[in-house]
Amino acid sequence: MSRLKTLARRDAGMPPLRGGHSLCQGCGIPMVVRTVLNSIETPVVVISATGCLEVATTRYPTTAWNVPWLHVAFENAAAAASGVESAYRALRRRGGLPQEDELTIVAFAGDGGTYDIGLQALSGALERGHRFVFVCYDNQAYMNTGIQRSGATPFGAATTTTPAGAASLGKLQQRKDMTAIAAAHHVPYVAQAAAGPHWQDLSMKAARAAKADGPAFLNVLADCPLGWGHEARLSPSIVNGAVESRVWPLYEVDEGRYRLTYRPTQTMPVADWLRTQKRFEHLFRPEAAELLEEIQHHVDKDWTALLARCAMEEGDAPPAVDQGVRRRSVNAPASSAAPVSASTTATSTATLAP
Amino acid sequence: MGSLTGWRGLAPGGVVVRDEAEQPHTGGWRTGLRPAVDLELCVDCLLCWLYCPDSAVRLDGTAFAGFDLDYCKGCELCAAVCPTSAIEMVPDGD
Amino acid sequence: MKEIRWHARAGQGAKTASQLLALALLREGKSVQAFPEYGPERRGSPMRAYTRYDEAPIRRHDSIEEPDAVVVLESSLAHGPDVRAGLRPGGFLLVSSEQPLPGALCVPAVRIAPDSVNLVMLGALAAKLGEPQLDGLLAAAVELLGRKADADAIRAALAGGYAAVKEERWAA
Amino acid sequence: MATELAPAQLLTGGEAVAEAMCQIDPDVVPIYPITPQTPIIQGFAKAVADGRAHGELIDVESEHSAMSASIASALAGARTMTATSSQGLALMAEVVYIAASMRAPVVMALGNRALSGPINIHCDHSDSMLIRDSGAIQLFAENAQEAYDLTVIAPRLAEHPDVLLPVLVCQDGFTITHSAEPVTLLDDAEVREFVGEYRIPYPLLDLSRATTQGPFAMPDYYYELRRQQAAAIEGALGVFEEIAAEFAEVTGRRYGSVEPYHLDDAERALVCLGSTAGTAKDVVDELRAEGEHVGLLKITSFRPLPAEKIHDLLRTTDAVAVLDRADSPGGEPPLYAEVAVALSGEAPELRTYVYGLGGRDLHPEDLRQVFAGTAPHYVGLRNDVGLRSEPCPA
Repeated sequence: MSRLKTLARRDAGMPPLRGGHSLCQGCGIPMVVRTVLNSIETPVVVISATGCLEVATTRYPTTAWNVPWLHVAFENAAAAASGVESAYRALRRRGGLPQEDELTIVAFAGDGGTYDIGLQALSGALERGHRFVFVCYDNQAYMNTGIQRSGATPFGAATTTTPAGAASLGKLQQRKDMTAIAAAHHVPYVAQAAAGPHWQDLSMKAARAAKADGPAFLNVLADCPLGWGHEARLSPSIVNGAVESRVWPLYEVDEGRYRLTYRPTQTMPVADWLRTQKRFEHLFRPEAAELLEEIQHHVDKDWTALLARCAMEEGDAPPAVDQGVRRRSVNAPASSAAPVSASTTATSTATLAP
Repeated sequence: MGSLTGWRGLAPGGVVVRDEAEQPHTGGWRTGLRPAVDLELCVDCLLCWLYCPDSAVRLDGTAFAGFDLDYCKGCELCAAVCPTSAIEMVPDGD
Repeated sequence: MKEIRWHARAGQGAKTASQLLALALLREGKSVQAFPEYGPERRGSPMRAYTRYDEAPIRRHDSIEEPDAVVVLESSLAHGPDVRAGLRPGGFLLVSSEQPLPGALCVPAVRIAPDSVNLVMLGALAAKLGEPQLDGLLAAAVELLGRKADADAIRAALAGGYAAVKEERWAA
Repeated sequence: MATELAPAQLLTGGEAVAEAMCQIDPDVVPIYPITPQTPIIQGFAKAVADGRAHGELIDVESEHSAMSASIASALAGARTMTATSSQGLALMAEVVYIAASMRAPVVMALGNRALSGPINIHCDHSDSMLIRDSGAIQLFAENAQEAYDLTVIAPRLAEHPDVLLPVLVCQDGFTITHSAEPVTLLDDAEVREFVGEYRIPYPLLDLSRATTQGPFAMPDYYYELRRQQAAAIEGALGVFEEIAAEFAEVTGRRYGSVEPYHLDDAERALVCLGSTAGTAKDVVDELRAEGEHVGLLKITSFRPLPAEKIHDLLRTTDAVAVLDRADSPGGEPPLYAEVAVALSGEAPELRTYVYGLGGRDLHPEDLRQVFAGTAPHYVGLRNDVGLRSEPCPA
């Protein structure tokens, strides 16, 4: 638990994101935001894309942000971060900053502001090499506007623009692999993480991202109880189910080197995860049986491809998590199957809904 | 709208200065249940603090120090993640 | 006010020549304007550039339709009707050509300086106009092109064109 | 304290503005290429490469990002400049509105160019008019000298504590951006001294006072914030005149929100923006030499529009012809509409002319026809016989 105490100490009664906002009861986003920001040792400046996080935390004249925070529009969080980072570098060079502190610039955007409308600005900022951390809180649809399909919406999910009906089984296209797209920019650090029980993995990745000498991208699965259709109190287990079923593998691409950071101990059938959320309920109609198979097939295929990128064989354990210096060596020797003790503890408390 | 500020009194560009901004209470969102803790069972694991979407778990250093009911929306996540079942939801007002 | 129109292929230096003329005249106290005509054309396509100068400050910003002189940097362009379009009565047409062309003053610029036809024709134009002074033109060219070209080569081209006109050594 | 004037240099408007940017030496310059603005960013990039300018040049991936990064940088606490034209401004239009609402004092050079479609690279003012209501200040230059001077003035205006708004210095694409003319420059040190240090009230990077910038406003405050923003640009008129007066002390070159030309006894007057004013001055001189009482009102500050001055300077004329280098299909051309409102209830007969769309030339003869009242509404349009409703013959 020492890592959690560290986060609490950094929080020091002044959480970067405080209460008083109007995000939904049980929203998965604040945990991602606070865990990421508390994992960064330097002061932070936050940029938000338009989205749930932005509208719900800054209703004028109030604010839920204890840290400097900027929002310009929906599609340009990465461009705005580029501007802040350039200003920071220019002012630092000529001694024009109000204070000497080293800063970390962190941008938050939902999957719409990352995968879709924000992709061009993000790609440009990654290519230009600005030193900033871009965090996508990926809840797999446009939740702010009422659960519309996005490029991150998984195959088979019902949204308000891909509703399931007598003639439809929800979204019938695969989601984009945004993490791979970011990695294809050959930036120093890219990682896929999740809210919930794997918070320690997320925290470690956020700390690494902040230390990267260049752009870093974190794609963090954050559930939306309303959009996914489950009780808020089940969030930890449902996000965990995405990880355990291999729908959302946890890995990092550190200086181009892929590394699995968590490996499920047992393979959980994807259907068991889909069953926990209303957005997939139509997939359990008899006529959708083939779709379920197809989804499982895709998950298996993607998992195998990811293992290949990580140069691992099925059955290998992931290398141990290095909490300190960035690792450059090839695979560390296999250790226990569950690398993150705290996450095991948390997982045990959050059993999967039937 | 008498208590609202007129346009001449606003900072340029709608800048909100943290130290001058009010922090609206969201405790009113609760619909009958609030979290209660049995401190005998609490092991200060801080998971409730970690998960709380409303930063409504108070800490004393790194020890659990209670719930801030001005902000708690009653989502029950804290009770769900508590590894020792020290937190349970009880009727509000009790 | 005097107005000059330059015809060339994009890349032959007509824009540079139009600006050098303007710069030399500016240094002699004239008011000047030099501007090329732009389109989607790329290197090799026919293009035009303009120079306008006057004793009084130039304020107008319209294009030049009735030039006092037309300079053509390549003989293959000299046959089109657009080359003579709008040429004022009493104006002249100056063409870089090894062969004489009816109604045109032809300067064998390629023979004089094959790599700097624009400068040869600029020198020739200055001689025909009677302004600017050759020295001023040289100074302007060295100022504008000094880093890119050898001063002696610049001088040879400008002076070669200038002398050809002064001495009426037309293409024959 | 007028200093000895340096000899004029031969520079295009684009080069002159690049030179001004280099002398201002902004902290951050996000850039994206588009004709005919490109010489400006190229010139500035060269200055950075040569070590003459020291700011962070960011080659962003779109104009939308150029303005987004500019807003963020300016609000972070760094002096920020950029440049664009036409479709670039159209793409960034969303964020130009936001720049004004967030009170980001970004200075932007605009090489005015027609909007697609069809795609065209030449001058008209439809790009400026597209963001007319954004809340950004727009100053129009008549020639390269004015483009340079207004660019030096712009940071002072943008960053003035009562203004804090983006300022666009507009120059006609190609006609000014690519036309080499005599330009008298200030010394680098004079420019630096004139523009001074960059100061804004709430720099985002001030960690000692955390701010939330760009919040979400509901109906209870949106209206108030918009009114506050409008008040800032209204006040910018006076601030511009003050700064311009200070500039005149340094350079001897005077600017105002408008430039009246022979209006004192004018019976007929033209109103226009940009380079056309130069051509119009020649025509006014010619007609005056012929004994006609004509004049010109050049609008330098299109936003904020000095409506009161327009009124006072034109109300004693008999006829006013407003030249718009942009059209408003289905409505009145923008400059005409505003001049008409400024003169409502007054005597002058008003006429509206559209000209020069997509780089169509406007010659002195066209302006003579406008003064004579014989020009068609669409000046210079082929086969038009002068009636506004006349369909364009095939």
